[in-house]
Amino acid sequence: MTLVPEAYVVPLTLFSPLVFGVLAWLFDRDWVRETLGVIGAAVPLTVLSLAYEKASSGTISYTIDTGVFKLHFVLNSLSWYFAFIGALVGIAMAFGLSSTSRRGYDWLFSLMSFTGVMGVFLARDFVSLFLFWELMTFGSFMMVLRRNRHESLKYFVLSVIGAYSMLLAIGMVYAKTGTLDYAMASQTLLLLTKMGGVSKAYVDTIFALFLLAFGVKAGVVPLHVWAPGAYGENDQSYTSFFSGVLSKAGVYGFIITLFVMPSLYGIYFAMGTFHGHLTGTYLIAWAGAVTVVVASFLAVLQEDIRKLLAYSSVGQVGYIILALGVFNGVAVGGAMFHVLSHAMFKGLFWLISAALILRTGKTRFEDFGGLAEKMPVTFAMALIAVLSLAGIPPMAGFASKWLIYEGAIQAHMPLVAGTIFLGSALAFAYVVRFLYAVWFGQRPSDLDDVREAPLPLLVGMTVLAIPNIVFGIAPGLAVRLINRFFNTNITVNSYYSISTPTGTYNALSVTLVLIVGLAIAGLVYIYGANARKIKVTNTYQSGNPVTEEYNLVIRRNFYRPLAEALDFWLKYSWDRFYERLANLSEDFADWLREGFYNGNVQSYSWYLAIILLILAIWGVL
Amino acid sequence: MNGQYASLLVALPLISAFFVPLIKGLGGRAIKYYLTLITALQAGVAAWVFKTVYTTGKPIIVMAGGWRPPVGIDLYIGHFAALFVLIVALVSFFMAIFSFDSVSTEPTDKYAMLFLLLMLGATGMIATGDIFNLFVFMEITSITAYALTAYNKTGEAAEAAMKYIVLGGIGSSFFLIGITLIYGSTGTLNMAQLAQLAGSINPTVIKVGLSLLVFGLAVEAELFPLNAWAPDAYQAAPHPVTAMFSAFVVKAGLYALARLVYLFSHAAGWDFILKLLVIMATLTVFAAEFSALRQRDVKRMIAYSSISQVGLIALALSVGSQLGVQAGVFHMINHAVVKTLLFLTVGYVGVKVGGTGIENFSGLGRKMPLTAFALTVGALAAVGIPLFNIFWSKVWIIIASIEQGYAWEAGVVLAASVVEAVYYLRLIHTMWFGGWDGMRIRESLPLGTIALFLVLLILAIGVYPNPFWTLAKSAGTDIFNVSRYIANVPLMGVGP
Amino acid sequence: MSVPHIGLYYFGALSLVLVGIYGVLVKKNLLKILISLSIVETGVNLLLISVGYITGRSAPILSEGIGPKQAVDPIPQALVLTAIVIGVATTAMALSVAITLYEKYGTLNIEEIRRLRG
Amino acid sequence: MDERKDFGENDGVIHYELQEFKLFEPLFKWARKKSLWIVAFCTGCGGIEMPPLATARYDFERFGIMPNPAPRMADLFLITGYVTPKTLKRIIITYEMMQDPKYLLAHGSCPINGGVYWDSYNVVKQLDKYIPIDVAIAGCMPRPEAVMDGIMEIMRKIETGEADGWKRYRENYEYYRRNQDKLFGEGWREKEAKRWLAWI
Amino acid sequence: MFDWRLILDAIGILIYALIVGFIFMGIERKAMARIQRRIGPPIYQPIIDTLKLLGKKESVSHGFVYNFGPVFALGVSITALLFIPIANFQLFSSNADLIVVAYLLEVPMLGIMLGAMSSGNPYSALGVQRGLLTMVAMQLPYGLAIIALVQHWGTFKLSQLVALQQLQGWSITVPALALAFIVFDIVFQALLGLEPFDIITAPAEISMGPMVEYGGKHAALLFTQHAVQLFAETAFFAVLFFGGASNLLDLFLKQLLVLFIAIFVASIYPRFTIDQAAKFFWKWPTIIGIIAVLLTV
Repeated sequence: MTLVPEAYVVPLTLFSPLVFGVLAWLFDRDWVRETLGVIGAAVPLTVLSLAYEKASSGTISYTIDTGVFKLHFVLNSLSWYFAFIGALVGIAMAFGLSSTSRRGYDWLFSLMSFTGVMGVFLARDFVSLFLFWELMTFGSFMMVLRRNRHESLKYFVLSVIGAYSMLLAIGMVYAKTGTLDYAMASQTLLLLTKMGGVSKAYVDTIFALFLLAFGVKAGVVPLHVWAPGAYGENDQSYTSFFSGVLSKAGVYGFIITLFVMPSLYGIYFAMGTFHGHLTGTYLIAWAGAVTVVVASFLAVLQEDIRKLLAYSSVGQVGYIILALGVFNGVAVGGAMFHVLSHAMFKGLFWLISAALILRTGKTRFEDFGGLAEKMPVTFAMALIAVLSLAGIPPMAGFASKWLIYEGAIQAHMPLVAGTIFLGSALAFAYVVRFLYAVWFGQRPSDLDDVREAPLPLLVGMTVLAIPNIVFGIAPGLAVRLINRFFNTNITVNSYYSISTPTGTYNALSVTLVLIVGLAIAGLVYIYGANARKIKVTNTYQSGNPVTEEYNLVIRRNFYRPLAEALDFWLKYSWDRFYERLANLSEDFADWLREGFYNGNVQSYSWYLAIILLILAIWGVL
Repeated sequence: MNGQYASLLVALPLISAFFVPLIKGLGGRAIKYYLTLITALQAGVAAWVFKTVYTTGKPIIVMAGGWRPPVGIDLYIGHFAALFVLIVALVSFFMAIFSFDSVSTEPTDKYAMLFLLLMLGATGMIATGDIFNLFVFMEITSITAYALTAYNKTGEAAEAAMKYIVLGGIGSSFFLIGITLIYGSTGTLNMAQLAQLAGSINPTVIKVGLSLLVFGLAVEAELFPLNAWAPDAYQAAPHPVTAMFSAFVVKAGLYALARLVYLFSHAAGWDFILKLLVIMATLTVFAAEFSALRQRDVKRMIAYSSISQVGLIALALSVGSQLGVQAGVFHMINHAVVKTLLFLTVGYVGVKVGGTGIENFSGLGRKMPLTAFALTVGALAAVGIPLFNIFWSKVWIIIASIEQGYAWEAGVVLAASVVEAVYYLRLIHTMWFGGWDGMRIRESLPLGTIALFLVLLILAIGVYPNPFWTLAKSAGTDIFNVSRYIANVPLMGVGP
Repeated sequence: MSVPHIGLYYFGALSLVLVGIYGVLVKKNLLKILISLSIVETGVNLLLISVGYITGRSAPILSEGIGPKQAVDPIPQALVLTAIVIGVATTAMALSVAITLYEKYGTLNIEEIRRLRG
Repeated sequence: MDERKDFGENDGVIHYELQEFKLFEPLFKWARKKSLWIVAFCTGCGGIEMPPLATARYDFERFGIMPNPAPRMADLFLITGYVTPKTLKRIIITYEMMQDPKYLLAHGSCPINGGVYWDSYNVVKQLDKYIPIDVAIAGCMPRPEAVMDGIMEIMRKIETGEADGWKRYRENYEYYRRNQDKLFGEGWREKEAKRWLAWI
Repeated sequence: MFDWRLILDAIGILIYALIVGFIFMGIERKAMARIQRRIGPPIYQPIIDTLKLLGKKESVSHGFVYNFGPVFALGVSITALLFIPIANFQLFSSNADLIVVAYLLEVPMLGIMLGAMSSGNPYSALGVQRGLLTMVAMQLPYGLAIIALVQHWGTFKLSQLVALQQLQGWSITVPALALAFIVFDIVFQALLGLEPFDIITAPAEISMGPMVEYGGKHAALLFTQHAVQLFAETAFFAVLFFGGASNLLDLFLKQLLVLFIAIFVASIYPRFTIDQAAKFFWKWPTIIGIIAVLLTV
């Protein structure tokens, strides 16, 4: 830790992205802006990796006294873990942005949300959490505002409702405990619950408000409405950060309410139990389960690549919430690991979609096709991302999902575990749909001159692809880090093998046997006659001759039968519900204004008379 | 330079107002230069007073005619008064510069006179230590406000002025009834002595008296049912005047309200008054925000937003805890800065593009980039985005109100500020990403510098609020801590 | 201060105020409203004067026969002076606004003067 | 242009070279004999004779024969009945799609010499000019027994190596190609495909 | 470090599984034939078919992924096989557990899908769509059955599962797990792609579904994959519900039992359309699964 003195670790990680973002916005020259932006994203990564051993053993704390509040930040192993994931996806986003967006505006607000997220992870007291939460929301909102006003307003209103419910909860905690720091607030809150100073309803409202606040950002089902719009109508390489890391801020919020405020854990016992599980966490588990199912079903039926990835991201974060709700050691360990793997493969997915949209300019599945030959490297990255998201053994996605399976089934929450099975099958389905529609089959004529993705974007992709494979083959690495801040009873036998009380998974042996199996299959393949390549049109159409004009591919309504099977449920949509609510409130506003300020002096003086009447009555009593 | 020079604060505008007709002969521009000069001088005096009060820590007591307080009328310039008189002076100085090219209707000498009297009225209301003197200064402010609202000589301006007169007239008459009742039972008009005697007055008289006082001031401070005149007055008045209305005229009313309410904290039935004020304040925020939602006229929209922020300040002041009052004062400062910037920029767009309808604002980012940038910063600050100044005060107000048990009211206020975010961000979107008719307008230098100064001030407070927070804290204790107020005023031991 | 029939004056003043308020609330013509406003002001002034009255004492004009002990409490009298001046100023202002209103709207019925609303 | 030209280019020669298995050739020959998969493409009136073969009475599955819809996997191609030019186009395309050791069994007299439709304008009189035939079964729609006998004949020919229709097609592909183009005209595949495009 | 005994075991089991797998496919066709009172092909017919396909003189390909698909499918099937405790050979099952094997048994579907999709044939695209939908439909009951099982025995390790069942009797004997057995058996039908749920390769409708463009050695690869998969799945079924086996013969008999149940069901039922299959899976098997799961919690 010689290179970066300890006192500068936290401020550097916190404020360097914002500072460089402002610089990039000011010096809006072509390559100056990109270098500044990438440096801004690289600084947190380097500083954090240098501060690894100091942060994982002890803690680095840092306070800013702004007079009005004391903002207190601490870098311990938990916040280091989240911050490092954020920084990693951040550097990938920076590389992606340098090729997909040519505007200082994007750099300023993406790096502002980067600072916001870092602040949220490192915050140790409520007000700094709230401040950086608002900053993060504002930054990401401005990125969406430029492209689509309606979606951005929907996103902003929902996140501001979340933020303000958090402020209400903070106010209620402060009212009872008088402090804003996590630890002290939780200690006093615990004492109060013990001595009965705080009613159960009070604790329930605090919990509900926190659940609402963090649920909005994590995209739990009733509150996920903003996700497809906000993730879709955005510069895709920024969305890799937006959906990869900003949703983790919501997850981190859940962790705060569940773990970081230890005594709040005690409070949960005050909230009573529901046949064996804490009601609070049981609610979170079911919220996660519903999110997984609903979001995955919606993802499967989407026609637009951005919408599919957005709903899939909501679904995957639903897994994490579910695992947190299950609340036993293994499941929470699985949740933390899934935070890492989701950030990796979802970030990778969004960068791939950025490359696709950048090169082809199209976003709907029916316009894509046969890009595997034209963009081979991006295709390889897409395969890695697909394998990881679908949870195929050698990839990180599988390891984390495996832990979540184990945890959920062990904790005797059968129906919740059932939803995981359904969710992972749906994930498999929409991922294969993405592969089929974009990469294989007949290539539309206007995509023939598509070139490979630009170099910076490819570098960004590799930055995210490598951890997918590394943590896939060596899950022990990540679990050892997670065990440092949570006592998940997952034992790490070696780098490659992790085992829980009821099962074990040796990633290396699975990979080796897989390679051996592939070798055997390869041998059988080589033995046969060497295959010759034939054109796409030389295909069996019950004997009819086929030319290029024929459409040999099913890219639209790929899962039409599933939509027919589900048409009972698809009638209801949360989106229309919120739209009606918004119009209702705007009409109420119109009615109120027309009614109250109706321009007639007489009615105004009647209002005065009414108030006088009230005062007179009160005065006489 | 002992304390007595502080009386210049009141004397200077008064005398210079009456010199204006003499200068009328030299032509319109000369009057405006004269006006700027006077407001600059006033700002200098206010700054000197501010320095002395904050360095010595003791308030300046100016005794009219050398008589000791209960007999003579005294100006009590404590921490709050010093701070706010400086804000009044500065804002008037900026508006004087702004009125160079925004006020064109011909009797500019009348305009200058009214301008100075308005500033005088507001300064007086803040500085006075005597309730009848407060009534007189309130009347001066109101009458000049009526005149200035009607200044544009259009039908709407006259209509707005008429509404303001009718409602303001009723309000001030009942305020006077309140004063008579208080005077009848205590025999004194001096605030400090009133605070001492507050406990001993018989309950019904003090209840009716205090409620009427509060009613009178509530009309001036635009609380919910009584602020029907405000949006029309703001919209119809000339642009610099609207900025002055929202920056300090309303604040003076609010300060007087808070001062009187906390003076009578020992009186019977006091907490009902506080509860009533809290409810009225919450309703103000709620009604004003929702009415601003689908506004076609940006100036009226910002008027509603100013009314709602004033409601928020009223909530903070009437929460009844020291923290609440301090947060309220801090919000007063922030609100003054932000609203001046907003009305300045909107007014300037109204003058240059002709009309403040929302269609004139589309594509403003490319038409008048500096004004658009200032307006955006002002709007974002008003919404309460972190790194801007209102964020800090809003957080404290919410926490203070929840601490006093008003969680539901805090909830309603937060819901309303979500609505505020919606209409401000719609404005920002139309400005930066709306259609653009191609021609770029040159922006004037002085106003640009004022706007930039205010933007820098907003960002300074937003990034490092410590100095301003300590100012607000001391000003807040000055209002809340009545016993210190009584100790500071040298009372002659006379009276019943 | 507590004078038996003083209640009469208070009652008179308050009734004047109530009459004025009634006028503002009910009448449609703007001038009638302004007149009722000034009625309210006179009512308030009357109340202010009657508060300072002490029975059996003469007006507070210091001459040889009347000293501070024989005179009524002078302060409300002084206050009333300023209050009257303020009343005059407000009414004058209101009337000038009414003139411009009549010019622009062609009517004084406040039902029609409603361009600024919503 | 990828160097290994795609099959069916009209330069008269098939370029790709076949795989010659040395070691396991006898085993593969036996396997080819014992598992013949029939392309599910009943070209003419004899198609109705096919299902009885699969029923309990004749059951050609005993000999490892299985109907298989995809030409890529199939070996045996049954031409069941008269062949019109329209069907012949499909037959040629399916035949070329089948992978190499493939055998052709022509049913009835029509593929041999036009049979009953000897003077019809729309029937291919001699199928042999366009597609090499391994075994032809007589009879105006041979009964299932005759078809079984034909299949036995093909299996015997595979055994002895005589079933070399696919080799003949490769060697003098140019002859077959010329006949086909003479019948249908040059580039008939594109013209045929374009004709149906309007309906798809 | 390599313990040669394990590797020899693995190779032996692999060959054994390949042969027995082909025999199972043969038995399947033979039993279907016998039910239809036909003689049916010899038991080793699939071996002959695979040899013939391998022996094809030419081979056609639509690009790298088209070739990689079947190879990946066979590779993963072999991996899945080697992680199941076959009779007394533990193979690699100490390194993985129930969830890993369950996942590995489903991944070959991705391999076949990869190849089929890149072949650019509409029929194969339809086959892929139906294959995925079947998998999505059957995943919920499949999961519920596994959850019921694990909640009863409390462990995921297959070897431990087998040991427990040796001690306390097979899973079938436990009432709740009998329900799970029924659910798992219905799902097993879809896993194998047999009659009621063989919508994937519906021969009449979409000509062999995904495998339409496969010929020659690719088809041979797919056949071997199907054989290994068949053996692995029946072994997995036996391990879960019939308490594994002490020796190969015992395992073979249990696998036959499972296979015959599947064959009898397959030879009777007509084919479900895909949304009927989805609706069916989400109704009856899921309800039974939920009952089973609630009984064991």
